[in-house]
Amino acid sequence: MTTEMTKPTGEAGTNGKAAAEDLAARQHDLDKERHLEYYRQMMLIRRLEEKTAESYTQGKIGGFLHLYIGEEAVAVGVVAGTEPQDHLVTHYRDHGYAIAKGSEPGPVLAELYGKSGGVSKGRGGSMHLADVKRHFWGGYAIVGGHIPLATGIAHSIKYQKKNEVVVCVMGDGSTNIGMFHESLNIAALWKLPIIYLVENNLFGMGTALSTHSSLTEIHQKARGYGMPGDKFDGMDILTVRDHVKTAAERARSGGGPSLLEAMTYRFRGHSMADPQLYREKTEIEEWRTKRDPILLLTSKMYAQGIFSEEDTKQVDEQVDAQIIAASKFAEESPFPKPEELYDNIYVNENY
Amino acid sequence: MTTEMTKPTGEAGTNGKAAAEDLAARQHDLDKERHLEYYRQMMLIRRLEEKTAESYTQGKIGGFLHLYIGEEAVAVGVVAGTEPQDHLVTHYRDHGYAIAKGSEPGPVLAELYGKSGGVSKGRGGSMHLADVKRHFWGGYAIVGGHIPLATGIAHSIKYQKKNEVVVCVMGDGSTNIGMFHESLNIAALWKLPIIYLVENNLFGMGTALSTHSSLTEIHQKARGYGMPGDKFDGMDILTVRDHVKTAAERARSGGGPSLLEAMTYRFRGHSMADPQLYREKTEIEEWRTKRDPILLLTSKMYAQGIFSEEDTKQVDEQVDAQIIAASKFAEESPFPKPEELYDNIYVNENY
Amino acid sequence: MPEITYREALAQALREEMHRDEKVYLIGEDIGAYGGSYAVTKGFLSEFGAQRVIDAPIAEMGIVGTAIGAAMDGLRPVAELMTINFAVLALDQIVNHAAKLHYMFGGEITVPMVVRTVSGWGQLGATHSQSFESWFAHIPGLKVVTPATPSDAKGMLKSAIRGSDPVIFIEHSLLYGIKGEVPEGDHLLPLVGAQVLREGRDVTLVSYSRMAILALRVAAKLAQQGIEAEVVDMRALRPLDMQPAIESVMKTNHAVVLSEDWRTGGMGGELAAQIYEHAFDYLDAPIGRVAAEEVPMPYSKVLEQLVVPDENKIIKAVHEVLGR
Amino acid sequence: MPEITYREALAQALREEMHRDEKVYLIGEDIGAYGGSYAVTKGFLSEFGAQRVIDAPIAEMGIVGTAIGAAMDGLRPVAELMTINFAVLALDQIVNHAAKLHYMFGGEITVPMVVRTVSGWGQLGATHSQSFESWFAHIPGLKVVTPATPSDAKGMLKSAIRGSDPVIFIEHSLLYGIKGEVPEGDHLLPLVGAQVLREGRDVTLVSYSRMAILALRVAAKLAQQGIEAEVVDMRALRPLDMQPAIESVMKTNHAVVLSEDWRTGGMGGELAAQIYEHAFDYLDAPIGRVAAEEVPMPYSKVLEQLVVPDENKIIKAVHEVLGR
Ligand SMILES: Cc1ncc(C[n+]2csc(CCOP(=O)(O)OP(=O)(O)O)c2C)c(N)n1
Ligand SMILES: Cc1ncc(C[n+]2csc(CCOP(=O)(O)OP(=O)(O)O)c2C)c(N)n1
Ligand SMILES: [Mg+2]
Ligand SMILES: [Mg+2]
Repeated sequence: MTTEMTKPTGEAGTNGKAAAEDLAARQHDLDKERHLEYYRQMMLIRRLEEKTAESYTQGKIGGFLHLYIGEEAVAVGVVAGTEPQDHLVTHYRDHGYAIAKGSEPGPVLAELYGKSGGVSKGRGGSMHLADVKRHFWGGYAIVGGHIPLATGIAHSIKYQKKNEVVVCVMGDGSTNIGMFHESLNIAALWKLPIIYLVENNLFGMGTALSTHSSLTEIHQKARGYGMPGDKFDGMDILTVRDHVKTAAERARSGGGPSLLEAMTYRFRGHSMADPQLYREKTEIEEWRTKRDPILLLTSKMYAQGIFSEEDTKQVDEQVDAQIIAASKFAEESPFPKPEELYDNIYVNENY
Repeated sequence: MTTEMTKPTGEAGTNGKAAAEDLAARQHDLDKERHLEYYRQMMLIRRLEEKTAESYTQGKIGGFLHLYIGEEAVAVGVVAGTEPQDHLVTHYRDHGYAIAKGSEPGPVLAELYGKSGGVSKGRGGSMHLADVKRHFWGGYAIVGGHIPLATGIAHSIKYQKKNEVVVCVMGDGSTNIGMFHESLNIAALWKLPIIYLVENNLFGMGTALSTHSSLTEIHQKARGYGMPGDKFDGMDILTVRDHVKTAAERARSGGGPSLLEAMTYRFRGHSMADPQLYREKTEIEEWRTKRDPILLLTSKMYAQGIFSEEDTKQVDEQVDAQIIAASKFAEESPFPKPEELYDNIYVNENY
Repeated sequence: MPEITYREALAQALREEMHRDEKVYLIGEDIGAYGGSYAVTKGFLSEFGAQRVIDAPIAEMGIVGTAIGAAMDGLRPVAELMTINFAVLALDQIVNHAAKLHYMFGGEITVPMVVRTVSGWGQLGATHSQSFESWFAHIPGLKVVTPATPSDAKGMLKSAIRGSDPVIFIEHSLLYGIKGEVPEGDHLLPLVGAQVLREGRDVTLVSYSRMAILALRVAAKLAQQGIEAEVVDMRALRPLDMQPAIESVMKTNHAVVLSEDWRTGGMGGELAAQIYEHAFDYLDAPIGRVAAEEVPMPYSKVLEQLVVPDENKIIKAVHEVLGR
Repeated sequence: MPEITYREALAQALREEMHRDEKVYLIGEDIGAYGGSYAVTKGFLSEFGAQRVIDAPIAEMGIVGTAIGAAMDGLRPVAELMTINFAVLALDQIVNHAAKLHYMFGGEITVPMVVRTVSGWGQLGATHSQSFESWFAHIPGLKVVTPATPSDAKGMLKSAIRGSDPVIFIEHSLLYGIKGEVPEGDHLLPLVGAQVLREGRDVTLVSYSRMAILALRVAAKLAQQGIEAEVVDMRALRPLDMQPAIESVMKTNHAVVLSEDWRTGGMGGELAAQIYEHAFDYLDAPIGRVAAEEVPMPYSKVLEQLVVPDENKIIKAVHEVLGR
């Protein structure tokens, strides 16, 4: 299973019909591989989330657990629209982003189990997991708290003249907090290579968009900083990818930051503890049946003949196997040792 | 010397020429009285500031002293454009606002001297002085810190269905801080009766507008909240008054908040300690000679024949006398007593 | 007297005060449509309407700051900060504003506001498991309340709302479910005044909030070992009423202070220092201090359990102090 | 060794480290074009350019937060918060982020950042005269440094910049002008370790930052009265090195702790509690505590003078402790 491919080479061969056919076939293979990879990532995220929900009710996972089910196209699209060396910083609803960025499901699940094999050695948990070597800087659980950090990473990139871009993901509810404002002003002022991507899932916890934000068109908040804003369907992975790509190219070529708004919906409660008093079951059902990002991708792909049900079945099996393996890894991973409690308070003990 | 008059009654009398002339004369008197009052307030502010500068160098005033010289038209225009029952909350550059809102110069100066006759009994000092009975809620020295407070007062007004409006004054440099964002979102969301008035004097301390703000057209920051924004000449008291009035009427009639930007300039350093390394002397001179708000008013009034040099001379003398009296009051006012140190920590000692 | 939970006691206080005075309103994140993240205000939105039960944007400075402003103009806001970890974001408004205004403006401005917030932990990770009561207790102008029992929760919350000073009202997430007898109706308690919850002659356990409840449980166990522990509940951390603790130590000659915050710079140091100072000649041994281990809270349960004070740690500290 | 001011010592440290390592940059309000509100970075903008001396918007969370982010990615920011009163606005970034990341992400993230800030007073009023060192000292994951001398100012700032942990570096506005001998060039001092600044046998004065300097002055006066005071400068408040203070008290049997912050919940309580605990059998009298009066700082000079600790208050406390 490769990660997102580079662009097809695109040279038109000599000129014979065979060469053209060959090219078309190669193109089809590439298309298939790429789109099936999107599918695979989304399925892996979903199945892993289902697994975590199960583990939570079994008491294997503690604290708060925020599921990403329904929003998979955003994470996968963000990663598809950027490069492996690009940076990702997200809020606490972060498992999907770790997976999209290439983290192994085993260590992600182990993190949720509080095991030492977790991506953050069991110290962080669901809301705070990172995989720094993959430039996934982690989930952050203080709403808005990560926005200045992501902005600072972008500042470092510019300072060091690196060819990288940061994507900072947050929810609609997070755009009303002071750190959002301070960060976007700084990013626009210094023309930093960063994309602020808002997952507008219509609620911040139980508070509806129109109850928490004066501008319900979140991307228009960009106007307060002279920054480009862009809104799009967050349920369509290809749309997400393309819009992110455009903003990433702008950022990479010195055009500065953007504020993107991906319209999406979480199919589950805010966290496992959410009684969901604030929305109608029918609303959820409507989204689930008509706007499931995975179904949207497969139906489009089947219709266009890019991949088939056979293909997805194969992927599904692989994913199921991955989840079983991840679960085994997480179960078998040892808990941190008591004597490690004081590890990693400081880097330099005696400085 | 009366405060700002209500509107002229405006009925056209019976119909004779005499009545019309009478009306014109009455109108002229009203105009004269009103505009001379603006002049008086601006002069009083300026002379009082000059007095404080002198007292500061004499060691009678301690700490930080931020002078308002050059910006008088904004404070006087804000008060002229609103009603006595309307509320005012400002940043630390606040002496001018206290005076415009009707505070006596004596207690204002006494506050700066740390005397018990000060408007805040000598506890607050230059940066924190209030005159609550005049609905001047004070100067606040944490940049941006007063913006949520002012918003809360507006919330209280709406909650209690009162017919009042709040003006919250801040500098250009204060619009980049998180509290600005949180407050403006809340005010727009709840349609609160408040005007956010930015004194854009082109610098936050020594940092130029374009170095601190991504949008140098500060009033356009309103766009991030779907709020009306408005920019105008802050050196022209009549312009300030009219623009504030429009926004106040909107706020009073349920139209919600506005963000106003008054273009102005401080003729002195940020505080008395400022070496002013960051701007050219010629720039200051240019403003002083061409854009002095007091000169702008008098030259216009003289040209239109609304009041004469004779009139201003009279006012000047009154103002000088007021400053002398204020100084005497401040000098003679006693220092707080040591045994009062613990007064006013709590309202209810044993609750 | 009816037995109700700490949660119900708080809800009762809020409900009664809202019925009593129209100027009382609630503001916070998810207190309305969601029902409150700890369900304290469940049902309030439909009972009192959106004007008085305000679901705020996630904007801690805005929530507290607008509450201060409204209080200045005569309303009586009860602002809820979902957890004390987020209160950190509102500290400028609380410390540089709410705590200062009455004094700084010569008594002309008053801030009759209550900020309700919650300490606690439970695999919530480093950003969500903190205790900052010593920070608030450090600030003149604030009143800081840390009720341990349902009765105190109700009685002190009602007084906090009726009083005219800014009150930081710190609840504990692990206490919401505990039950106790709570007087119905106008049950008003002073916001200052420590209390002896259990008498004993051998050692004094000085504590507040959840640790006071833990102290009671420990005292029962110690009694089985023949150790009679006196339990002092501080109840409020500013103003501090040290008298009961000092008098108790004068009798028992031994003390252990208990808190859930980090040891260095935490509440325990202050409590111990004052006891040492005023019961200097009565102490037979150094005061024991039980507090959290000084690490950012690890998520993993096995590590978290090592960090938080528990019954065994308290018992161990008592044994040490008593030289057993 | 050249005698330079505390201000010059800081400037030297910054300048040398910036020349040594391109990854070091400064960010803060008015540190460039204005020259620094306390003139520490005067001339830096023209020497190093706007890329490395960044005049930031007034956005304390943004300043600290972007510095943390840049540090995560390998830069070595020195962020200046104009005064510690404004640091309150950045506490979420400092406490919920900088202090947590290394631990919380299992050691994968490091935050090599210094936050320079300033305590002090001088008729600045209630919002501008505060001391919050005990707040920072309470937080695991931070290093908290409070240099009293020009030599420490330089040596500890250089170490803070070279180290890879988040350091809260608290200067004092009334110390910028004091002079002392400071080694030129690579003068690096550890960020932990209290020191005896003056030896004496009668009483131990335990302090840090400006109060350590005041303690030295007081000790000279006490000597004239025949009282030999030993002065311990804590130098850093996290990690705390209590050993020198404890050993000193074991010798002198008397102690007074001095700090400029409010008494309740301040640094003095912690220092005292630890001395009591570890020198319990050596103390002949309760430890004296000199701290600020517990009021929001009044502007009026006559009241302000009553609030802040001064030489007379210290002398009085020493007399009390010694029973004279
Ligand atoms: C500063 C802060 N305030 C409050 C919270 C509690 N909280 C956690 S998530 C959340 C809602 C966030 O909503 P949104 O940003 O829309 O993200 P979503 O959960 O919908 O993905 C709240 C209020 C927090 N973690 N941090
Ligand atoms: C939160 C905070 N940060 C920094 C300061 C220091 N400071 C005081 S005034 C000021 C500049 C404010 O500029 P602006 O808002 O434009 O107002 P002006 O002084 O120009 O009227 C700064 C940085 C402060 N008082 N509060
Ligand atoms: Mg949301
Ligand atoms: Mg300005």
